[in-house]
Amino acid sequence: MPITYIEAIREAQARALAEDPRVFIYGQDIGAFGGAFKATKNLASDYPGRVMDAPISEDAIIGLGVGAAIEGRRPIIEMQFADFSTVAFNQIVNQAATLFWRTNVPCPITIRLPCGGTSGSGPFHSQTMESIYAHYPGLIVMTPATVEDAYSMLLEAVAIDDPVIFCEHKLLYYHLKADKLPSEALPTGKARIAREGRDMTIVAYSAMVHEALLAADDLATEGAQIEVVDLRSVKPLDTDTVMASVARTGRLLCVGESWPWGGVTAEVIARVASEGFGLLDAPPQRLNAKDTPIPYHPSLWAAHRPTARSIAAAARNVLRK
Amino acid sequence: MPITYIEAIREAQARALAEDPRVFIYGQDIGAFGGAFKATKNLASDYPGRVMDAPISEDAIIGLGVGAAIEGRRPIIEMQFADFSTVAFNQIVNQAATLFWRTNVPCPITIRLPCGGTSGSGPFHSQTMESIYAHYPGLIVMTPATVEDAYSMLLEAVAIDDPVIFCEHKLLYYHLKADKLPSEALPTGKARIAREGRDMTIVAYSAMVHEALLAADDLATEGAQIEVVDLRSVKPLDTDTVMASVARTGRLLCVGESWPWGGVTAEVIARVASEGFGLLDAPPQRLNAKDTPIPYHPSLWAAHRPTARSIAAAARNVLRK
Amino acid sequence: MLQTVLNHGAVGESTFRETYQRAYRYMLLSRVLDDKFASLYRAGKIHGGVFLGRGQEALSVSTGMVLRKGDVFAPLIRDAAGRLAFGEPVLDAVRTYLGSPLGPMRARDGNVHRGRPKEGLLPMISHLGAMISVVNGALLARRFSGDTEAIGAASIGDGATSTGAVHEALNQAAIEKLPTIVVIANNQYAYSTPNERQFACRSLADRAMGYGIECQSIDGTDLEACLKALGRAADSARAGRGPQMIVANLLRLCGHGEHDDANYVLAKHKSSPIGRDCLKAAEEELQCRNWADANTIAGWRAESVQKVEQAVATVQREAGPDPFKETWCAISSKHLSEGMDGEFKS
Amino acid sequence: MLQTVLNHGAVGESTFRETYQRAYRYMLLSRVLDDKFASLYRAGKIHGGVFLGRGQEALSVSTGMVLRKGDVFAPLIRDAAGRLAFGEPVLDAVRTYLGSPLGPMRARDGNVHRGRPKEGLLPMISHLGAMISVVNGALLARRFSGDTEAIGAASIGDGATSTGAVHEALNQAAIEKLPTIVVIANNQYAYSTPNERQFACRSLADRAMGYGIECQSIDGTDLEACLKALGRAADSARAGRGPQMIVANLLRLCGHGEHDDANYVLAKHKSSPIGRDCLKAAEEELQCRNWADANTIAGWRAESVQKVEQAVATVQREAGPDPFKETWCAISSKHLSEGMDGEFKS
Ligand SMILES: Cc1ncc(C[n+]2csc(CCOP(=O)(O)OP(=O)(O)O)c2C)c(N)n1
Ligand SMILES: Cc1ncc(C[n+]2csc(CCOP(=O)(O)OP(=O)(O)O)c2C)c(N)n1
Ligand SMILES: [Mg+2]
Ligand SMILES: [Mg+2]
Repeated sequence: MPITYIEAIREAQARALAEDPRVFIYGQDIGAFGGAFKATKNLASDYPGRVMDAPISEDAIIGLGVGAAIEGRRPIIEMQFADFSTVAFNQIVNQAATLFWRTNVPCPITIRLPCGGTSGSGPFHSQTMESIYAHYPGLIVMTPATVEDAYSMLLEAVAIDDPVIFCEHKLLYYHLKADKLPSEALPTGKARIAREGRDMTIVAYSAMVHEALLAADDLATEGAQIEVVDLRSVKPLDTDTVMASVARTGRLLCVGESWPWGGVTAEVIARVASEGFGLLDAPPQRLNAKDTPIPYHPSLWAAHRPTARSIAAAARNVLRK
Repeated sequence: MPITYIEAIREAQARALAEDPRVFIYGQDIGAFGGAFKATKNLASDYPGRVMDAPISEDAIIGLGVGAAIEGRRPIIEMQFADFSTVAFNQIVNQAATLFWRTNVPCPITIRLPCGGTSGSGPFHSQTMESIYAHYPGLIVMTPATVEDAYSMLLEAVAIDDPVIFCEHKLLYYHLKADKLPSEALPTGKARIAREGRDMTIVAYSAMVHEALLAADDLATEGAQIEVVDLRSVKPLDTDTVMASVARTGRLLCVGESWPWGGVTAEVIARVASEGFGLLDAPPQRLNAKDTPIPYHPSLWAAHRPTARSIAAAARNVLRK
Repeated sequence: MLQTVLNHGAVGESTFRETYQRAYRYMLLSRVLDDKFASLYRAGKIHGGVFLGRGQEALSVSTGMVLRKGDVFAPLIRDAAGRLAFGEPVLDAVRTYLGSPLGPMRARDGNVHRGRPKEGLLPMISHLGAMISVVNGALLARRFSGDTEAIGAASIGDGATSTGAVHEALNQAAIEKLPTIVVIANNQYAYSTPNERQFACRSLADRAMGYGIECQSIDGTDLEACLKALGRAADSARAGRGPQMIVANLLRLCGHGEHDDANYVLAKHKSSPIGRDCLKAAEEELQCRNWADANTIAGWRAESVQKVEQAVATVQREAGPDPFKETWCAISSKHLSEGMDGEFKS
Repeated sequence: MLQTVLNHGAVGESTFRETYQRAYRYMLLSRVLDDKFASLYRAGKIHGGVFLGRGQEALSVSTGMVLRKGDVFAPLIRDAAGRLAFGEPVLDAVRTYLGSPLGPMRARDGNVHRGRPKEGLLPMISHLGAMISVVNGALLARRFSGDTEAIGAASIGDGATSTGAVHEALNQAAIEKLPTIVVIANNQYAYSTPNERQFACRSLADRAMGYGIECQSIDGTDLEACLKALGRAADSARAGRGPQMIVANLLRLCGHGEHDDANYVLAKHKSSPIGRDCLKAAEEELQCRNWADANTIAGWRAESVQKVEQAVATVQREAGPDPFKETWCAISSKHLSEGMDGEFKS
């Protein structure tokens, strides 16, 4: 029977708890309640004492995780929403991210961030923060777009000796399904060709991969073959795969759900422009969310973030040039 | 007699207090003590009750500023170091930055961030954060490079009805001098041609403008005429002036002191690549600090940040292509 | 429009009987309003979550009642009653929940994230604890303007007391001796998390001494106790005695949000005194004091239902927001805005 | 190398006289070390700031003394004495201040930002209050491993108590009943800011009740009082009585840093009992108890001077870091690193 994106995350955590006694999970309402999104359903009873409810103290939640990581534990922290990691910001970027470089002691903490817009969630329950965390040295930032990646990359995250910001997309939680859990996966840091095409490259990640694929279907009916690259992790960012795709297509559109100033799309285009300038037959373009907080009303929300339609429109521009 | 960058900041605050009864200043040790860098020297005695020492509570410091701004005051907040704004992060990006868009009530708060590396300051007293704050909708981010801009832009910041992140560079505080305070200035959002040249454009801001100018002097001895653009503010970012310069020179190097992933240099190059692709005769390049925390030891620190020498080297590469 | 509804005056300005009656009627109106939102939610007519104040109306209304026009109020997610008492129009609530562009948040923000800063009603951001220092700032501004009358109030829950923001703001208010009332509704749970996983002190009231501020502990299901405690707090704040803390014991008689069946709430709480419905209790009180008979109350209820239904009918006729008319500009200084969309056409 | 110096055992394991003597000798050594750093600073031999523990040695050393090998310690900027007592080699301090690549921070971080996480000595980040929850996590990990012996301690100042981080961490420790000691050195000022602008409670000890934890208030200039209070706290923590708070009254007998002349420190403090030099006081105590005479103490001082001078001489012969040998990689998973410099050559 099919498994959803959120179930995959739950299964990955169950497996991590089962296979590695160093793993524990800490976050708000994740114990008996199973978490706001049920990502830890039954884990507290299956692994007594290792799935702990936290107070509403995000700063101390991350601080505790770092202390445990120093001692060799493998904490998985669930932020109830990515948006609330702003009150844990200092512990993430200045404590967890700097520990290894300063002391040579690794900090294997995994911080799960339920990210991204869902209709009606508004300015403070819809944010994606990959563009913020990826700016900081010492962090790895994963942005899985598929059920399979949600599962295998979360297991990878727990295995990695460095702090990992694991950006889960809430819009994919219940709708996105796979037939079964993967037995193998690409290594962290490798992007994936989600769809092959020779006319242009659309680089995307997380939920935007699916919007890009829909746009590609749409454009296919107009005779354009679009290649869609799923970055999978934005730091490290697989420049090679992106460059190789642009080398084939000569055209690039980069799509992200975060805000337009800076961030993933700027980084991708800057890398291609500086390292693959000669590969480009047309100016590389980008599409992001609009430069305002994320609106509450569904019709505003739908216009705020990139969608299959706006991606297709942007892609047509790139193809025309 | 000459006036320094920090004195200009002090004078701008004195003038703001004198001319606008709505202005007050709040921050740690800024009262009788005059601030860690003496940016508020004598202001507490000159303007009794309007220059207030704050507890070590950055979150509440910004929150208080926002509340006062709602009521029509013009708070100037001094963070003791930009690095410590991470514990006020939520109030800055989610409270101050969202207020106008959500409620149509402006939030005229100025947040002064002593930024940037100085030798021996280490990972937590050297950070520049313009690349983080500029990502957020609702904020204006100023990065003055000169004594004149430090003065006039700070007065602008206080006058603007929106939250302004005012990034002062500590390395310029005492060394950078001008003969007198300016009587006029470029409007906010306009970049400045700091040096004219026809062979290539170096875009920089804050302390990096001076490193870029030194590099340009150096390259002039090799016969290359380098144009240096001082962005002055990174949000808004004056794409037009940058584009016009690149139109003249055909070559672009963008230099920033913040970390390499994302940020100002990525944003500038992404804009030029997507909107001014045809203007470029060579791949645009970027130079940032290295992707680690900022080192304590002077010799490591000097190698971590871009300098006149590394900028000149990067520029030679661009010229060769 | 807000003005007309505002300024009910503090306890004592009118007889306590009238105050109690008015308080009850706001509680009733807020309950009816909450029930309406719940049914709209079940009918799939509301985008996102719905958060009710069921069981907390007595405490909430008392906060709203003791505040006057010109005061500052930062309500939280269970404050429909207090908002109404402070003067928030029913239409503001309905328009914000239904995403009408005519509402104070213009469909940009929703449900409980609403307010009118210029009327002293601060719209919460979601991050718990973040509003208390904002109230501090508003009160400091009043002090700068020579306004010695205004006070402020902020609501938080037991869970929010664990945030660093609340600690910093309470300490800040105490240092500046600001006239603010921090009202802690201890409804035993933070979402699903019980007090035992939230703090280890005997009572949250034990925190007040650590800030050097005054505190009262009350039964949050007893309207009279709430009105009197808030009244005392307001008087003390206005008298310049600095920040006031209230810790009210009660129980959330609903899910965290309407999506939550709250099956984690222990029976022992439900059957304990804090488990009683403060609205019913106030109703019984009104009757046995002969301050209102069953008919009067039925009439009040009918009035409330009519008010709410009318507001909902009005808003349901209002057009939704038009994304193409939206300026997509997050700053008021339009000339400094960087273009209208994610592509930065410049 | 750290091991050998570690594990002095808690008060009571040896006679109090020996404990007091040992404590005094660490205080003396730290004072000599601090003085050396101050003179190196004045000579322009140190990059960045220098932060001393002058006047706080009695409290600091007591914290270090009651901790054992296997315990966790997060010292702050005025803890040279406590660090030495806990087992930090003089060389670690000197190498970190002088930026030697052979030091534990390898010239990447400096001055008081030093430690050895794997030895239980946590290197502070500058953000005040941030280390307490890290100690909580380390102790939780010990609990997971079935280690019921280990305790932890974290130092903070009066100013740091205003941070949200401290509140969250104290509350977290109380909820989990972790064996941690939070030692608050109230030296009357945070940089230039006096207590009156930092908090409004009568004593910071009044905060303990709000977390449901035990607390002792002590004279931070009295070595015996400090040793005994910390000893009691350590015993209580080891006995499973949960977090322990200590509030010590004392005065910073130096500037905030060596750049600061501290002219803002009021005479009333300097002339008050808390203004006395705890090192001199302990020295007098030793003599009038006949636990050490002037010669012995002079010998100890000479020994300390020799230790410190030797360490400085050694480190000054060590080569500085080579930026070209630096890998510039902030993560341990080298294969996931994004290239070595700001240009991302890939
Ligand atoms: C800083 C922060 N962390 C987490 C959340 C998610 N959240 C929203 S309400 C809530 C529970 C609040 O409990 P309490 O403060 O007791 O208020 P109640 O809901 O019981 O009225 C949580 C955890 C949040 N809004 N802000
Ligand atoms: C979050 C944060 N804000 C500001 C600072 C800057 N700062 C460093 S030390 C200090 C004063 C600390 O005072 P206190 O806690 O009393 O310790 P003391 O220096 O008196 O020992 C300040 C404000 C900081 N390090 N961290
Ligand atoms: Mg609650
Ligand atoms: Mg102090």
